Amino acid sequence: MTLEPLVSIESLRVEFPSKDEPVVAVKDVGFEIFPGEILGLVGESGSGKSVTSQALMQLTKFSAGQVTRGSLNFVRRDGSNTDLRHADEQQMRDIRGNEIGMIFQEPMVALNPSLTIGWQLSEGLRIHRGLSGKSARRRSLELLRKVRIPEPAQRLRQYPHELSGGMCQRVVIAMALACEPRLLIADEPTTALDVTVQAEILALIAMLRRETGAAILLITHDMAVVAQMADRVVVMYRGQIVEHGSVRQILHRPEHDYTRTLLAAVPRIGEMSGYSGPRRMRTAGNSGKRDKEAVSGRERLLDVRNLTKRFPVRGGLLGRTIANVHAVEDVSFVVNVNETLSLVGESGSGKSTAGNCILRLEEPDKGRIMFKEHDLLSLSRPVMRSMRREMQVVFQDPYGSLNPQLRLLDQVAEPIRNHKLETGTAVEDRVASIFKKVGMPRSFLRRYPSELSGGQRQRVAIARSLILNPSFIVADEAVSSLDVTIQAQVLNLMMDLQAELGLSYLFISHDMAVVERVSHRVAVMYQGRIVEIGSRSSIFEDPRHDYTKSLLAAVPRMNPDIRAEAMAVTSATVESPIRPAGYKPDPCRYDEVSPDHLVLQG
Amino acid sequence: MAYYLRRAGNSLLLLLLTVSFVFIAGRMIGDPALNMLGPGASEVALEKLRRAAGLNDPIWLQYIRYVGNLLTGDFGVSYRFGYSVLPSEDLDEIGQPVIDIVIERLPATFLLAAVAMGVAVPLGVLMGVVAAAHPRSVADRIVTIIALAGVSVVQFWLGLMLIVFFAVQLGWLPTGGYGGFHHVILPALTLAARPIGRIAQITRSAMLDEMSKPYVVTARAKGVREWQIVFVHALKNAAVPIITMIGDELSALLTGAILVEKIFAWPGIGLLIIDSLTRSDLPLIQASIAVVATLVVVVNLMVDFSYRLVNPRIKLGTRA
Amino acid sequence: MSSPAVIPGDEIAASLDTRTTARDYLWAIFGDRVTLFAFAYLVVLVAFTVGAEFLAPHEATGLNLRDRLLPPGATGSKGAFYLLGTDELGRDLFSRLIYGARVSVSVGMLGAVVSCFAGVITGLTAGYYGGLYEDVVMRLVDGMLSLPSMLVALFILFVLGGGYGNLILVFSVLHWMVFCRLSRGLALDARSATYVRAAKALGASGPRIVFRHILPNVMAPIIVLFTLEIAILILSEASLSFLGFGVRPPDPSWGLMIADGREHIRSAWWLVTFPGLAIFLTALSLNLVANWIRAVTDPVQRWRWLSRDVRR
Amino acid sequence: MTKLSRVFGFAAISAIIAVVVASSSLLAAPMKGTLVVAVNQEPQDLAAQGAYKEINAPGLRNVLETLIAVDPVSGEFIPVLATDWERIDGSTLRFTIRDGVSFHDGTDMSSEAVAESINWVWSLENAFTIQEYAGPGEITAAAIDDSTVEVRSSEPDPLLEFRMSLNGISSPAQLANNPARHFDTPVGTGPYSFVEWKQGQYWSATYNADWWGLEADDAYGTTKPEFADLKFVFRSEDAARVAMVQSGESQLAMFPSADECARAADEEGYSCVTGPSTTYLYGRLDHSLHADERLQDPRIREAIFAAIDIEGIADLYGMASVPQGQLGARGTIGFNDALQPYAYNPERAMELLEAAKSDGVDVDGLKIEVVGRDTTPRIKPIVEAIGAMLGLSNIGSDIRVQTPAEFNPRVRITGYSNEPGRQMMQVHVKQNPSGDYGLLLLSNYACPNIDDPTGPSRSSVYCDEEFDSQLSEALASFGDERGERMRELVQYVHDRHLIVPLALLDRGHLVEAGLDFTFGTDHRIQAVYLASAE
Repeated sequence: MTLEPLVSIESLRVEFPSKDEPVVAVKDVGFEIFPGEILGLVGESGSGKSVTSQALMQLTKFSAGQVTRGSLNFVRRDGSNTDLRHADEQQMRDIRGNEIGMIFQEPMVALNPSLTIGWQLSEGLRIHRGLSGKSARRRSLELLRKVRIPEPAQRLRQYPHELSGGMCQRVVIAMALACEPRLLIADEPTTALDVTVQAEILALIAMLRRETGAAILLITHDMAVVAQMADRVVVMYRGQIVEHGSVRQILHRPEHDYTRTLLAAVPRIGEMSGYSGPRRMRTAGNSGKRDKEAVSGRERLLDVRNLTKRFPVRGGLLGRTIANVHAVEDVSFVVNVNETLSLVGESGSGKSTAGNCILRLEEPDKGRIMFKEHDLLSLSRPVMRSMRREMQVVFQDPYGSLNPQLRLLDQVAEPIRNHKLETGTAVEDRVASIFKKVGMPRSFLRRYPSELSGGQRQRVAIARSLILNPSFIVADEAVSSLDVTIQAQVLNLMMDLQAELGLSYLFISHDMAVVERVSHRVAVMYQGRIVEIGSRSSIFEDPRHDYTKSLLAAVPRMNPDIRAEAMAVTSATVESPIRPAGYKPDPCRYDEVSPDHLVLQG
Repeated sequence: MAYYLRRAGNSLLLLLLTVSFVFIAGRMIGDPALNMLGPGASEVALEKLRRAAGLNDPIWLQYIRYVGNLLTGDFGVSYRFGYSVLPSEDLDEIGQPVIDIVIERLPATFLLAAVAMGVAVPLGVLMGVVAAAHPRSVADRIVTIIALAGVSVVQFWLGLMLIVFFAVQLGWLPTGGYGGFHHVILPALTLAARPIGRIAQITRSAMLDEMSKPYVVTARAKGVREWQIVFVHALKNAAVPIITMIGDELSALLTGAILVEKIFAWPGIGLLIIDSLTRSDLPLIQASIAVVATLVVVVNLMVDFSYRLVNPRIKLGTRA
Repeated sequence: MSSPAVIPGDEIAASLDTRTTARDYLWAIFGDRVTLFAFAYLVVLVAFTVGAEFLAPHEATGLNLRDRLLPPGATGSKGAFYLLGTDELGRDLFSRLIYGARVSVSVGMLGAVVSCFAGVITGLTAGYYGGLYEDVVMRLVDGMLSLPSMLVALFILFVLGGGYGNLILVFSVLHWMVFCRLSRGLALDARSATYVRAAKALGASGPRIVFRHILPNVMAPIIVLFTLEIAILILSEASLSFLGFGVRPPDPSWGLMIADGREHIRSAWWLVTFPGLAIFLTALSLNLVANWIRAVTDPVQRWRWLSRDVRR
Repeated sequence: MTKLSRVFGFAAISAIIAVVVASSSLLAAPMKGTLVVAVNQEPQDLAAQGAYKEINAPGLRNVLETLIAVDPVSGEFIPVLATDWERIDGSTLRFTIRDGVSFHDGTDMSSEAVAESINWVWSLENAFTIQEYAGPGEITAAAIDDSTVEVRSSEPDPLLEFRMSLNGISSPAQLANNPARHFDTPVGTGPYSFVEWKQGQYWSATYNADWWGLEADDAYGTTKPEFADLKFVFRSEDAARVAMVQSGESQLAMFPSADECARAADEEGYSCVTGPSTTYLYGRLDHSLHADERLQDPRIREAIFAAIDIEGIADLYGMASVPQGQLGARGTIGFNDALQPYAYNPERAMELLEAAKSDGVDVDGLKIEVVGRDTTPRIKPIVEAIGAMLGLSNIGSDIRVQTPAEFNPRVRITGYSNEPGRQMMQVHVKQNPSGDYGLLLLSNYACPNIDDPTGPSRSSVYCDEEFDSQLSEALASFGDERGERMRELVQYVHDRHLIVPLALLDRGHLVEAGLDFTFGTDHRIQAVYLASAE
């Protein structure tokens, strides 16, 4: 390109003070952004990609970060070239929101909850354009239309909590665009959103780039998003740039080892056709070799029938139930021995509630759960507690699921103590052996959770769930918050354990690509119901329900030839699962399109 | 609306329980007539007061009568002149209705509370905001120390010191009593020390909380000036805990001004309570406590109501 | 103490999450002069309270009418040295302050301990188990919290009579709700925390979850509240004793000493000034310590407090 | 401060600090503005019966007047609303009513009105607190003619004149029309008429231009009140009253502490005037009634008395003198000059205890409960000091300061019987304005009749038939015989170590410079006794 770069960053170094020595979050980072391009800044957590973008806005200083070296040259609208590292606050205020706009990861919290949408939208206009009253309102409306928000006039009077997440993100985008900035920084703009909403927002951003001509710095951890959006890509790892180039070059001919590892670890949807069972993930130096594979049995382990769970919404003078959230509605499925059934769906679809009900962490309202020979719902609490030896759970949040105040040994040993299975040194030996199984050194037994990384924590959580030799594990978004390379390792661990120990998993996830990789069978949930259930291949290769289809279509592909612009920009309205108190839903009826492949009627 | 009805219902129940507790406990402290008239009183005088006040009836009958009267807004009459009642045997005809006595004292207490809060709220909020806007700065340190000093000081001690210094040594202000504006300054300052401290503390921590939220970064990214972020964006969101604290402190002022009113001879409800306690004037004690409890309930309702004004997210009546 | 907004939270998490050792806390105390002073004051106070018999230069009771109302630093008739002067019965004020600390501090401590125990147990169980039990407890708590507490305290003491034991009783009855409300909220948060759900799924019993899993994780705010409550109770004790409804002579308490000394407020200023200062410094120190505990246990703020190279 | 108090004798005193130069004294003195008096307590009521009380009386006598009064300087009875009076017999007094006096409500003060007012106040039916000064008989009054009222006691009553100096005369028209207001709106005949009572703050009165004293040549006081208005401001904090005078907010402050009174000597703007009062501080040791039997042992009682340093107590109280082994002051009818104060002698106390111990009395187990009521001024240091003094003589003690609710029931008969084996020493402050030992002996030493619930007081703990019969004779006697009998009884109770008199209290007032204040042993504050210093 012969164009002058809009931004050129040179040998940037950012430090944060900490307990002992300052932490260097970013070192020796340099790249350029050209007008009108989308530059993808990719990296896993801790790679320094967000800090880099914040340094550009001088926002790091508010969190004690210091730019200790380098320059951040930015070509302003009037053509002058400013080093943003040395710009004073006055200049920065003039640039922020005016010449550089910013979009954030979590739209719900990025908006001020106590100010109306209209007020927040027009604030930038008031500051930078001196608009007020009618003209600001007119411009706000215009912006909302531009980001394709339905009923924009009404939105102006609303507060953020009255809008859905996708809608909020559109507002944030509108805000960032208000003063027609020359650079838009989008920091993980879709990470907190459901996959269908993500597709819409990505399409919107791509379209706006075309309309406004603004350059976009897209920060993300998701290679597929980069593939669909970016023109050029910068890959960061531990505060440094490891590779940069055009999107095709990075995806097809990665040069750096880290980039290769990263790309290898990403599950790609559709690459499982032809396989029947789950398949290990590729990790560095391992292209997915098949060793032991879990072959699902035909013997029933868990049989869930007509499971229903509603949460009452109380109100009125006496706090009566005025409505119900139908979280799980007439759900039935079977999990066989040594099989992985995935429950897949977007947020609010009831998949986690279903998992909790099976473990009786929530008490279901209706239904029957047969586990082996036991009707779980008829068991008394103490008996149920002892049943938990057989069925265990791994939760999503590796930081929250371990008690920060207990040593790992005590945490993992706790089930043994709860069930009074072993005493004395036998306990520690048993914990050590399970630690070995999940690939953790024995020396970690005396550590506290805070001394572990996220992946290590999740291994400990798995170890804890395995200590009682259960036959069934509910994995509730067990890998969702892990970086993709770690995620691959943990998934492999889980699959290995399944093959070795004959475990059955109920794998709850929103990530279609991961689900495709690990499942024998898949159930798609929407609004509390299972809309389609069947073998993995029938769901992924022959989806029948509209929702399943749209879900699959929305998953971003690792293919730079499929551009986000092609997606629909309009937002689908999501139906609320809240029904008035007396509402009687129809029972679920299914069409059997092929053996074991059921699709919800209607 | 339903929420307020439910709250009001709860509050009424609470008030009834409070009054009942005070009534029954008050009957447990021996002979109210003897406490009122002192050990030198003759049996005839005692008996007369007991008869007139209905103290000879069984306690449940007294209680039913008392609650029955309460429903008609009748809190009874003060024992104060009770011993001297004649020709009528009936205290009600001649005694002063206690509710009138209590209500007569309210304006003084309100004035004191209003001035104290009028000083404390703006000052406390401002101090808290300044401290939160520059965390760990010298200003923050000073605010923190002042705030902590305000909550740590013994009110009556501070009052005594202020009297000695401002009223006696300098002679700038009166030592106490009720009258013009200059009378209210010292007691109000004494009372304001604690709310200033507590409001500054809560404002500071609520503001720090808010200033760390992503929407502040959004605002910064929009190019909003820092002081606007502080006062417009963050302060409004920090308002709920601040208002709660203000409500708490206002309640405390209405009930806890006893010491300050005593020291400054401020004829408010606190002074009345301490006087009626030393005189064992049970109907007056009951009415004072009931009125103060009602005030606290009203303050709490006002606080609840103002939540809604400042925070659109709060839907009253929904329970988490 | 501004928190690190959006960024460093996870990006520099690794360095922040290393476990804090006792040495770090000690370092943090010494790094902060004000907090150090507060800690030192409290340590000295506790030492005096425990060892009053050995540390007080004179007796707290007794009588020495010849040495009445001597100013600070005076030497008495028998050559006795009075650091802070004497009171109207000729008793050494400094010694009385030390013995008074025993009463004032122990009333505050015991009141806080009893109400803390009662409140934390009811609050944690109510928050964790929920249901009707929680409803009943929280109704009671809300109701009692909206009572004018100073007034009710006065009234109960009016009925029961003042004194050491009754004062502690009244404090416990009127302050347990504060702990209950806090710990119920904490338990409510913790109940939905993943580690608690995990513990439950692993077959831990209710009491085990409440006291082994939840309690250690919510100790910090409870300790902070406990510290603040001691300060509040010491101040309340002073107020109630001043009004004549609190501690009774011959127990020397600081509030009582101010009440007694106020008659001599101009001629013997030390009688009112020193007990007032003692209460003030004690409450201030407790508040400072509570502030500090809050700061170092707050995951957002702690790293700054424990940081060794950020000069304060 | 003790030095100060000793300067003054029993007779009422005036003290002056004159700083003001009376440059305008030649002109007719114009009325000054408001006299603000800081009083220590809010009155319980302002009824006519309350005019006897110290807490009501300091101001109430400006509005309500009595038939006769005690002259603050001479201590003699002087005419007020009665111009003359004579004793008809042991139980009858006849008063000549001043002519042309009208109440503040405009009604005439007729003899009927006076009689009605007296009957109202002293009615047994009404049972007002003034009954604590009632004599042996029931007091009634009747109008004999337009100018004469006869007051009669149903039993011979040597102190009837004294009783008639206690009760205020108020308008009977008010009693008829609006009895409820009688208690908070006094309608009298005095130099000031009542204006308002702001509860919790003050009560006030304004100059009565129609006051009879402006013309009468036998009127009391300066006869020409200098202030246009009076305002009695309630300030229970001692320091606050002092501060009011210091800051000029008030011209007069009642009862400063001994400290403040002493400091006033160095102040320019005000001074402290002190004088004796009829108030005394004493300790009553449990005796016959339900008391621990060790306390019947005369050695133990004497030991306890010997252990108490009375001089030290008086000194500690401040503005007080040491009583001469008896409750009254010199000049009281029945005062026994031969008595000596109980001597402070710890050695003797310990000897007595040893002696008792060798007779098998459990001396070491003694635990004297020294109790005061927390409403009594300065009670805490007194009680603590007594406890400490007993300790120095190896007598076990327990000190308590109790609320009236706790204390009052314990000092009545029911209290004794509820606490068998009690070893209490009650510490009280009381006054005896009658100038006669009769009331003192009756209320403090007469055996209370447990079965009879009537009668003025039952807080005595002493039962001695011999003493009781002699007392009843003494009470009915007149003149020198009365004095002689009383003196014997005073000696009798002194020897039995029943009550230890601890202090005779002086009272003081802070007065603005330039004011001359005359007051008597009752320490009432009447505007007519306040004048600009010449």
